Amino acid sequence: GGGGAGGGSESGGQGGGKKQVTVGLALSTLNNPYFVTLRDGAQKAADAAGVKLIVADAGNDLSKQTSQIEDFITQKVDVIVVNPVDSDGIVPAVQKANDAHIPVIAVDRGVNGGKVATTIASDNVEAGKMAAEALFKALGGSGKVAELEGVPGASATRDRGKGFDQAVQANSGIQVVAKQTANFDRSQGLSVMENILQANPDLNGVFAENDEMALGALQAIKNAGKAVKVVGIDGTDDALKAIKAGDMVATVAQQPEWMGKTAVEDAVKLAQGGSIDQAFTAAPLTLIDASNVDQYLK
Amino acid sequence: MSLLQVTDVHKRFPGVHALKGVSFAMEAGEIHALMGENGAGKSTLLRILSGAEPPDAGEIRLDGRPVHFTHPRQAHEAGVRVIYQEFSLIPGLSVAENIVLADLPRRGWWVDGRRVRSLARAALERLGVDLPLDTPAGQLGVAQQQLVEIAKALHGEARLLIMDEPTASLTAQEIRNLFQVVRQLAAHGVGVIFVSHRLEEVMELADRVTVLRDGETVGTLRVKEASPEEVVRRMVGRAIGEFYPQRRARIGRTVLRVEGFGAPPVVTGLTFELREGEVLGLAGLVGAGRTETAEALFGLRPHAGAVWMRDIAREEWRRIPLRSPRDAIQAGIGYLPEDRKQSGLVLRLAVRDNMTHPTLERYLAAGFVRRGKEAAAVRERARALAVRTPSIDAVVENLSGGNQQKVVLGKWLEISPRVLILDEPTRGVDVGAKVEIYRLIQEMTEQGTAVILISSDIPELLALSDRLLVLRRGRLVAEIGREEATHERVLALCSQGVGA
Amino acid sequence: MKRLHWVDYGLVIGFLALAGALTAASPVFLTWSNLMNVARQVSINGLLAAGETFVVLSAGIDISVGSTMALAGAVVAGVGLAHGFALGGLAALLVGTAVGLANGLFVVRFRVPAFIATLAMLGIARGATLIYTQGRPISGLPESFLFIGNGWLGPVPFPVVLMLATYAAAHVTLRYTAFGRYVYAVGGNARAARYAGIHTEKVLYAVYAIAGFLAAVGGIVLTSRLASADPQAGVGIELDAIAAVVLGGASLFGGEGSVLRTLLGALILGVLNNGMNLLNVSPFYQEVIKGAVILFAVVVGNWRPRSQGQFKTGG
Amino acid sequence: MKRLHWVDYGLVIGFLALAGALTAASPVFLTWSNLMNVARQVSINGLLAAGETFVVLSAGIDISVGSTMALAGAVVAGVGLAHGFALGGLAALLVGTAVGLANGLFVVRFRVPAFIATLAMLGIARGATLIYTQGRPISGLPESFLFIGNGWLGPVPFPVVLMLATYAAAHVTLRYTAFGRYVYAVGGNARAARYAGIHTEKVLYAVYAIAGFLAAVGGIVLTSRLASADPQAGVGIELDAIAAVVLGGASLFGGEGSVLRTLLGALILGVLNNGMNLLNVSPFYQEVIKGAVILFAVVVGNWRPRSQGQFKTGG
Ligand SMILES: Nc1ncnc2c1ncn2[C@@H]1O[C@H](COP(=O)(O)OP(=O)(O)OP(=O)(O)O)[C@@H](O)[C@H]1O
Ligand SMILES: Nc1ncnc2c1ncn2[C@@H]1O[C@H](COP(=O)(O)OP(=O)(O)OP(=O)(O)O)[C@@H](O)[C@H]1O
Ligand SMILES: [Mg+2]
Ligand SMILES: [Mg+2]
Repeated sequence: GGGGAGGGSESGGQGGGKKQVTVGLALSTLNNPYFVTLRDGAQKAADAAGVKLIVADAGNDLSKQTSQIEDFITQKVDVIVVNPVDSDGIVPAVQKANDAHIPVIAVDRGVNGGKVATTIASDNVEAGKMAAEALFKALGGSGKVAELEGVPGASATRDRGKGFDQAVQANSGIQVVAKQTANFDRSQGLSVMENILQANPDLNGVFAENDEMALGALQAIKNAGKAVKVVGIDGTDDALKAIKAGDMVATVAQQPEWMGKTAVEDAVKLAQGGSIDQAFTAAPLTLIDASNVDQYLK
Repeated sequence: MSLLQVTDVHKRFPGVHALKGVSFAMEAGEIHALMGENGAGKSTLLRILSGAEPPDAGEIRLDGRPVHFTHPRQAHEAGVRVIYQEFSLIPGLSVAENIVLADLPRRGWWVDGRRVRSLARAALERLGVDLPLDTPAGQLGVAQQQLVEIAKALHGEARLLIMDEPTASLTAQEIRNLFQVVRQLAAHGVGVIFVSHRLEEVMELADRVTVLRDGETVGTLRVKEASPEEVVRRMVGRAIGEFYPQRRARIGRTVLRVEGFGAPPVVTGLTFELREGEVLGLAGLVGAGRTETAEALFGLRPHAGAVWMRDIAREEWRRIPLRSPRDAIQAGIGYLPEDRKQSGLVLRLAVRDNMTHPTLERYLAAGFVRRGKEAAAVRERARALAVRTPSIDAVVENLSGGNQQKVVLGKWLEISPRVLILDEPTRGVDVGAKVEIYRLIQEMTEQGTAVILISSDIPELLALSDRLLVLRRGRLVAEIGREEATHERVLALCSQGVGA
Repeated sequence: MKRLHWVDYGLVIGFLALAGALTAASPVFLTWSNLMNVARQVSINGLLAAGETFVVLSAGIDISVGSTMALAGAVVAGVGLAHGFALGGLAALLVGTAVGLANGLFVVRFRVPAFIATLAMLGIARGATLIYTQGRPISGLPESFLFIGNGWLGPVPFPVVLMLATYAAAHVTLRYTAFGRYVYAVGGNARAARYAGIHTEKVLYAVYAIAGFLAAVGGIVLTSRLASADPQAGVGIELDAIAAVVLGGASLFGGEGSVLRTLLGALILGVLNNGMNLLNVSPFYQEVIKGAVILFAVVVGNWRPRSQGQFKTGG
Repeated sequence: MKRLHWVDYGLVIGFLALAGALTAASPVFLTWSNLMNVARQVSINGLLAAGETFVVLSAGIDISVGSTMALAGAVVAGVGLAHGFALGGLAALLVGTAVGLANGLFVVRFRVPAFIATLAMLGIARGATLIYTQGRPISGLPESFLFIGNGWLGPVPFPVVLMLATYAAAHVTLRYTAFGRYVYAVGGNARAARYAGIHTEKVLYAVYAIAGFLAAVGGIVLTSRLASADPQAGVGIELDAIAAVVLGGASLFGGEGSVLRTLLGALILGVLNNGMNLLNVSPFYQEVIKGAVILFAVVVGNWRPRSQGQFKTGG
């Protein structure tokens, strides 16, 4: 379907010069320190380049994110950076931006349709696999393991869970005794872990699909006086501290700050009439454990 | 063949055996009164006849055929029309819609708004009243709401018209109109069941009267052959001596002075005094502003002018603030509102809670309510007032209307008021209880309480009041002493210049 | 319904004040394209809120509408891909209506408080959605289906047309049909409604069924709009739907309110979200400002001559 | 309050049936350590639900408790780290109470429907939390502070003791103080309460303040339990708190219910979550089963001799 009324010509970006460049950043959520960090990276890059950054928080609601992108289009931002709530569901919104000739950059998660100038993303499946393998290694290749899942049906839940499953299949000594959701939430991570420990007092390891749940699980394990090994994903400050303290085995850092920064830098390039040759930039995944945690701790 | 034949109907509620084998019969075209004390089971019986509640046992025949109504709809379709004692209007629907709700005229899917209004207007005209058809029923005053309830029952073709205390909040004129309509219906073969606590109404209107006592039928009398005393004796199981008590309170010093008082914009410019042990009657038609005056005196609505009370301890006049009912209560003023269900009671709470709401602080020890002490006081009060309830922890909602009224009265007696305002205190109260209430008023005034009595029952007002103030359209039009006050005079003063 | 007069008036003032402020603050706000944008964004919550209005008027509450929407959205995609979208749409509407009827069953037949019955249903429908979709979005929907959520009828987006038609129908139903009057009656005084011969149970079944049906319509629109069915769609949206209803002046105690004012409530919420984005308010401040503006709008809307409704408290 | 008898009875049966089933299904369920585990998990929602009971009894509703909890939890951590945890705790309690009073202000003074007033507050308090924490958890809390959430008093976790003490106090307040009785009066019939000389406004202020205060206590416990203040804590928990209240048989129409039954409601919800985890039920099925079990418990709990409360619908 065609766009609304109003031709976009009068505000078309005639190169750089005096015109203020505006970048719209549509984040899936700010409920999570990971995305707050991503935003901070984006903000730094925007400040450095002297462009205006508009941030929208969708609260993990796809239709809200779609609306926010529509609002960006209405405002005629120069570039939209989207961190989709869902890679499939965001396609129509991206197509609307395409129709309005506003370039789109995907960050952290890809977009499965429409035209995207570039994608800067980390591979969640790979992250899940890396974290799981770090756990299995720490367990010596065998033991009883619980998986703490994120919000059921969310894309990070699916992808990280898929990576975990792949790692489990490759490790015959690992027995998954519990698979429960704690909705990416620390307090639920705590409660659910407490319950899992009741049912499985001989548990050896926990794979948490994010660091928040891992930290909650850690608290439960500590309270129960158990020695259960925990891994998480994201590389948040609290997780790094826990690794440093020897409580947590490892986390997989996806470097949200770098992604935010790179995305905005690319956006500025596009807005100034430049182009980006690389269609996909994989954000480096780093396994952080006791051996290298000092490098990342601020 | 009788129009209605009720045989051995039983009904139990948890803790209450409300009907213990009620039987009676009535003919088409007959006006049949049901009488009985508060809680005798009249409303329960009528709810069973109207399909609102199933009987536990017994048989009901309409036109000779046994009927088993499981929903009021079926009774309605069989031509049964009911005026319930409980508030049965939909506050958000218009007057017209309320009147025709049971069979909304339709054209296909649509409600036929024009016919709704014309049918409703017809029903109201039959009753000789004029009400705004499009106003939501919730916005009307109690009296007007009652008229709507009646109009609701008059709409459509009735075989059997059941009226549970329809006159309780009506004026004399409205009652006259209603009776006329009822007689016309009866003349056209409609059977009418009429419940009222006003004996003179029953004697005037009914052909026969069936008396209920404690859930049992005591008997059926022909009104022409029965004397009022006989009916009352059957009802309460004994003769009631003097109906109205002899006024013999000693009237003392002035306790309350009201100057330039008003409840703007309805009432203005009231100046009067009230003395210890005195009963001051407020007469007026519906809408004259008596309730508003009372509410303003009780701090429920903003007032104009000043209210002074004599400070007992220091023998001096003190101007009392009336920002809220609390202020009024603190000054020793109590108020029994005219609408007990909406203003007088928290229906879902127990007798105990309702009775001690204004006085709870009295039962506190170290901040906690001493429930034992509270219970003892409430039990005592309930006994003194002869409240018929399974226990003081019974929910007020389940008490019969008259007993609810006694609970409200008990609440105000608890504060030992210096001034007690009674707004229609005997509305819906049985003869026995009425006498009780009169006796209570008598006792209170003997102890020096001053009473302001609002009543639309003029004989009652005349018999009880030492002095009468007549209000008309929010103004004081006359003050008359006990001796000069006659029914005709009061009525004339009330209605002078007020268009019918 | 004279008494509602002031509510009407006040809310309209609140709305106009808000729109005026946004027009002054943002040059794009008052453009046709942005207004249609807002209207389209409002349409889904608008559909849910229309159904919720019936339930609230009947003195009930339905907090399962978000889950029902997600379930119906998944069904239209799943069945649609397998058997065509005509059948898919039909199946989704049936499922939504069935969920609503189940709510009605528990409320009416088993006397479960509406809040609890629909809370349970919120979980059940969400779980059913996850099971049906295996927790994955269903995408790859054909272009033809996308018209419902993204198409235009002349200058107006199709979902907006759908929403407006729904409101027109709901308004007419509530005001001019016997059923509509019965909804007010049951909500205003259930006992009196029964005494007047109204089959209150049927009315209650119907209002929950309507809420479920409209949630399903919302789900179809949403799936089409996103070109995929998201199993996590509509989490928490019940609060928005109820907010629109109550903001529109309906009483949670039943019997009072109007569906047109619900639309106004939904529009206020939508305009507020749109305005925040247009003005680039920092996300952390958005919630604060939104809350403050809602309070302000209601307080302004509540202003009325003294001595009316003085005993109204609570929710 | 005799009439509530059957509700009591039924709910206890529902609860025992649930517990019995879990005992049969899982060998660990009926162990002291698991029971204490459940009790501790229930404690936070339990605290919120206790406050919510006051509001619901007064015929109001407070959906801001989750945000208030998060705000207070952030305040105790932030102020605590800067000025010590005694001051931190005090500040958190003050903030919670202030939020409650603000709710009361809007409900009473400006006659904003409770749902809307507290919905706005839900946003405002959440925004304030995000602003205060900059969207990041506040961690690094000292061991001494962690006792509140994780310590034990003999064989019982400290949060459980706190919760039980709160319920005891709430019960005594509601049953044995004038204020408590006024709450029922205001909720049952605000008009009649006013006519009886009760300062209904003060009562309403107080109930919202209590809800805010107890939400703050919950926030302190939560922060201590997690050893960090999460700005996103308690999103959506208001539904759980209200669910506990209504599951406990309180009417959303006010004036009816008891805080002890709220505790039972909260326990049912907690046991249900625990049981799901113990039995390792697939997350997709959990919601379905939870919903079904809640319905079942209420239907069982609702069973009573015929002819009582037949006009109760909605709510
Ligand atoms: N739903 C109920 N639950 C419990 N008890 C009830 C219920 N309805 C009525 N009762 C009891 O049944 C008895 C009969 O009540 P009913 O209302 O029929 O009396 P009544 O004769 O109409 O009295 P009144 O003249 O005061 O209206 C009373 O004791 C009353 O408390
Ligand atoms: N909520 C209301 N809204 C509008 N008008 C009202 C309302 N309540 C009462 N009125 C009107 O105020 C007037 C006074 O009411 P009311 O009938 O109580 O008068 P009154 O003088 O107390 O007479 P009585 O005591 O005989 O009923 C009436 O005209 C009534 O219709
Ligand atoms: Mg009666
Ligand atoms: Mg009056």
